[in-house]
Amino acid sequence: MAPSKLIPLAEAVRRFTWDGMQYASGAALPIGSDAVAFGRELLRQGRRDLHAVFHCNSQQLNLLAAVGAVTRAECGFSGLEVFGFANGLRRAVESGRLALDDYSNLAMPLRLLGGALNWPFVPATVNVGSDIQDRSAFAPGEHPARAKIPTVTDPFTGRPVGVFSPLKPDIAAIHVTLADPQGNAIMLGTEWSRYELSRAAKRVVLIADAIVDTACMRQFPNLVRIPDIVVEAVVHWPFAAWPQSSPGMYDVDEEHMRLMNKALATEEGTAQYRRDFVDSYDDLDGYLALIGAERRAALAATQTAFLLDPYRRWILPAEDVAALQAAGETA
Amino acid sequence: MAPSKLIPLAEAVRRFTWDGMQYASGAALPIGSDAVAFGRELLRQGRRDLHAVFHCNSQQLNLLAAVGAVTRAECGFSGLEVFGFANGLRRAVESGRLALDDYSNLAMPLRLLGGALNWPFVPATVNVGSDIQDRSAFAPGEHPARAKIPTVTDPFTGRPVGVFSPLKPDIAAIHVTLADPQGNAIMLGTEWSRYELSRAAKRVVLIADAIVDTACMRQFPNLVRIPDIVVEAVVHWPFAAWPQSSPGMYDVDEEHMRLMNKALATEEGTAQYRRDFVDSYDDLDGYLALIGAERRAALAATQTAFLLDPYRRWILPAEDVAALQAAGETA
Amino acid sequence: MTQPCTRQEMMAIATGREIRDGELAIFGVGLSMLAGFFAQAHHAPGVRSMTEGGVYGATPVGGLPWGIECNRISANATSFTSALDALGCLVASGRCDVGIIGAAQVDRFGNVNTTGIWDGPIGETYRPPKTRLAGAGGANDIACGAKRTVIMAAHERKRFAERVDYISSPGYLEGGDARSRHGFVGGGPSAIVTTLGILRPDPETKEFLLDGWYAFSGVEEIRANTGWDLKVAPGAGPIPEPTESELAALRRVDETGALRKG
Amino acid sequence: MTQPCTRQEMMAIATGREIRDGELAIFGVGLSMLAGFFAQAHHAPGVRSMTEGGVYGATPVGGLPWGIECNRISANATSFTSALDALGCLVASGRCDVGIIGAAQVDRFGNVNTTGIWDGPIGETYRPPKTRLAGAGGANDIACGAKRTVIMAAHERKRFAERVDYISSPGYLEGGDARSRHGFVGGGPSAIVTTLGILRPDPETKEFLLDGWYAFSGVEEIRANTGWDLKVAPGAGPIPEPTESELAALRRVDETGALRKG
Repeated sequence: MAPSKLIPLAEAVRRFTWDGMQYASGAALPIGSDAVAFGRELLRQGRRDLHAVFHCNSQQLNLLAAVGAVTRAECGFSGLEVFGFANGLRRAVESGRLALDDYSNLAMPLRLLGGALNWPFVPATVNVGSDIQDRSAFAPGEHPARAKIPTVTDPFTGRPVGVFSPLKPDIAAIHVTLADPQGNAIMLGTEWSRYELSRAAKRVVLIADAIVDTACMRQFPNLVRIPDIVVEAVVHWPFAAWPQSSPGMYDVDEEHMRLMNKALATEEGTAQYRRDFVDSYDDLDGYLALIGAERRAALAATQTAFLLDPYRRWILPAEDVAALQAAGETA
Repeated sequence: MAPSKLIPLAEAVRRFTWDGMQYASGAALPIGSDAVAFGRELLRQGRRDLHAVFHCNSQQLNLLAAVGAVTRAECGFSGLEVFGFANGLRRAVESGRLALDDYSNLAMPLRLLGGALNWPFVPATVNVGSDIQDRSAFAPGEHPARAKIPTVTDPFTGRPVGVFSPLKPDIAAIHVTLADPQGNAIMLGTEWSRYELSRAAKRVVLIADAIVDTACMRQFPNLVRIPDIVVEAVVHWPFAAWPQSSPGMYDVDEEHMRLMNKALATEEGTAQYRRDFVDSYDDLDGYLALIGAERRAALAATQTAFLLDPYRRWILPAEDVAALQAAGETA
Repeated sequence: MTQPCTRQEMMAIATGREIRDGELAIFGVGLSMLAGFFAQAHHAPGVRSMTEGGVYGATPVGGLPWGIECNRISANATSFTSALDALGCLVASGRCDVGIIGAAQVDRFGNVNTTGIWDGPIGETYRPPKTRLAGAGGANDIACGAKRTVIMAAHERKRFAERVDYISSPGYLEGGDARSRHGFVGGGPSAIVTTLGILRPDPETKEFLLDGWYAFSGVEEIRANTGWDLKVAPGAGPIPEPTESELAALRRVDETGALRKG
Repeated sequence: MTQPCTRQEMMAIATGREIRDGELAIFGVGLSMLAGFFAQAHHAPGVRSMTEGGVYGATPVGGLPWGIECNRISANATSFTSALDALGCLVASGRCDVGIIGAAQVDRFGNVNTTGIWDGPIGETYRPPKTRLAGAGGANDIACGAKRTVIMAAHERKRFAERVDYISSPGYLEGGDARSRHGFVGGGPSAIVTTLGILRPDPETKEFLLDGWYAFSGVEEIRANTGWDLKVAPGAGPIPEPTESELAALRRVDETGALRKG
């Protein structure tokens, strides 16, 4: 049995992140699975000048951008779905503080797949012919932007074909529903592009809502789409995607989604949000208390809870996780 | 609820296959999940001049080639793993009756992925620089074979990069462990390239060892890697991969694997095998009797049987399947 | 007494009518999902729908989903895969029959902008927008790959521009056969359904023409709210009012009344 | 009394010694899997192994697997994915540390043929082989992508050819830096481990030289069974005999005695 990779969130951020890194997360949808808690910890440790690779914006990127911790970003979608525009990201882009290079929601996983496979480029049948191809925030003076989605000649037909550049982020913080201490992970709900990201990133840290015994993985190996061999560390952090949702685990916290996005619309609101919801807790218990027991119970009463039923018997109790985490920290 | 797509095996072959078609199957390993029973039925109905797209050879291709039903084939691997060379395929290739174009086990799923995504080509970081690139059985007079894995210039680096041609087979017969009557499917064990094939093929017929209620799919949607929307028809055929294995369901039948491959080494043996194991049964009951109750019980006593446990409660009894199949046949 | 039909509801019903039974369809979040599931609930029970996240076989429960991974759409799916699967293997591949997309700006040739609003042309240098919007999302992929797309937009003059500030999702580009330059497998937008009526492309020029108006709107109002010189198509006319069964079906789908607030 | 070590067992042990603890490794079916799992059972407990089918975290049970989807290797996996994942994302990407591949023919520069045997050069026209073999399988992908490969082959003159009939999996091609022409991310073969000894490439020319022999073999026998003028490397010498713990570990892995039959 491989040793446990469980470490505390703060330790994961200390070990695996640095200013200026190419940081991928949000490998899920704007209101779904995302390691939002990892982003809060990045801010708590003062990380800055991040190059964010987010398939979609999420409240994590919205917060990181609002605070000014992100200087470059690449996204397929930069809103918050029904919750509207992402005010923090929007302010950063409109002010010119953040260069946001636009792609589509297919282009991003394709670019991650290209990174995962170590390809030199990825064929593009989308994004071509639009301003996504012609405009690059990373090369604003070039119009059309020649290096963003250049063209090759298809040797089979002689036709021009666009190609994307692959992505290989320095680190990916990936939210998963369940992980075992070795780093095998099960995602409930759409993978979005977490599979591709887990192979494309140079290093992967999992943020799991719950830790399960490896016996769970042996019972459901086809569900383990992220195997331990691609994972550096595992962080146990219930409600890690809050205020976003985690299918099988908890619903989106509509009230906090609105409160957060409203706060991020201004400098003052952002500072207040940071005081109240980023710098205000000392540990996981403090974080959970911040959400509140009543609210957590309400969010956990999700209509998708049945999706978790087959795996509940393998969820490790908090004391076992703490013991494994203590072992992982000194490893 | 969508109508049932369950139809009898013979009907599936009648409806969806024709002489000269590009036929994909064997989207699993030489001794694992493959719709071998579909291949037997192709022979029973006298299909010929097939262009076989098999990620790996299997006993199905071995049999189809031995009989002379295949004139062109594309493969990543043409053996039978520990069971040795595939004698039927080997005879067909050595005699020149069958043109076998070689790729690798990565090239084939990449080409299927390219077909699935409707790409003009797929970047090749493998197969280049070897005789796989330089020799083509489909263009034997060309050396090096220019059109098989041609080269483009990577616009990002200026370096030459090989590219594969995508695959879009006319029909794929895909073996799965469990399917519901609408065509949602669960595979236990490695997918190999069944996911990619299910999207690349113009039409997909599932051959399932067991039929489950759709409630099983709603409990385990992350396991449903082949959703009903890409499936034309579902065939219920227990021991469909026999003598190969189906993880969770049954082991490889070592004795029959050897008997079959030995028979396919000669014309006479092939004719005898065809009489005994292809033309000798009238229906599913006859097929199962051919394997024999005792042998089926022994094969089903697999060490992987526990993998099926979470889904057993949803497996439909034979009479329900028959009723649905009767409905599907007239649909 | 039934509450009267709102403009948003009329737009959703008119959009839903564009969906035919048995089609493979992709719906975005919000209005387009309501329109799509209305069609399924009303006249297209066999529509095979998916989200761009790879959620298959699901119908929303408990109200309008907040997003495409929302538990309201994940509670009864038969399959969860991925964005690459849904937008790539099923949409960009050309398999998907119809996609519904939204637009902050749309122009004469059905090009869609959801990326940003600039004060005038962007110019040679790609400068920050005055108002940053949500980006292309999956709409670009749908616009390139779906056999046809239906664009939904609130009909306001500022949104219906002679030329969009930024093409996030290609319509017919400069019109005519301009799409063919890029080898798109998809056919382009077949309709722009708005809060005031329906526009459809001229078969040759691909310029969008007024094809129909609602009981509460008319040619003049629509032309006044369109930023280009909107021509009226031969054969244009009033769009049938919602039937009782249409409205009932829509309101079953829109159980939280998202369309009745606007 | 322990059964004496067979030549096949010696080859498996010598191959297993090439695997280091903690490495990410890919094993094919048959001998290479036995060698790999021997290493894991003996000196490399932390080896992270996979099959080309995307079976992760598994160890064989009940004997040598018949194939890479065999239930004997699928009975205790922690993850099942796909060929594209294992051979693509993990091997062709350059992540995999070491792969073990077999060879029907291998040449002076470590090029491997597993495709077919022709009677002499194929010539300009690609004609059918005299003996069709199993094709490249995943070995080509491993040979292109793994940081290093270890080739296992029975040491017979007909198999150790000046030039293979067909390059199924590239070694160093024509030697020197010929691999760099093709941009392979993998480093090429680090050893050819045979039933008689071990060959390793010259650092510059990449020609394979005799590096070691077993207690039961020697330079002359090996040269006589090699189809090119095999040079002896500086520093070549006898290979340590199997220790008792090595042999015991190997036989626990090879519980059905596949290596003791040959």
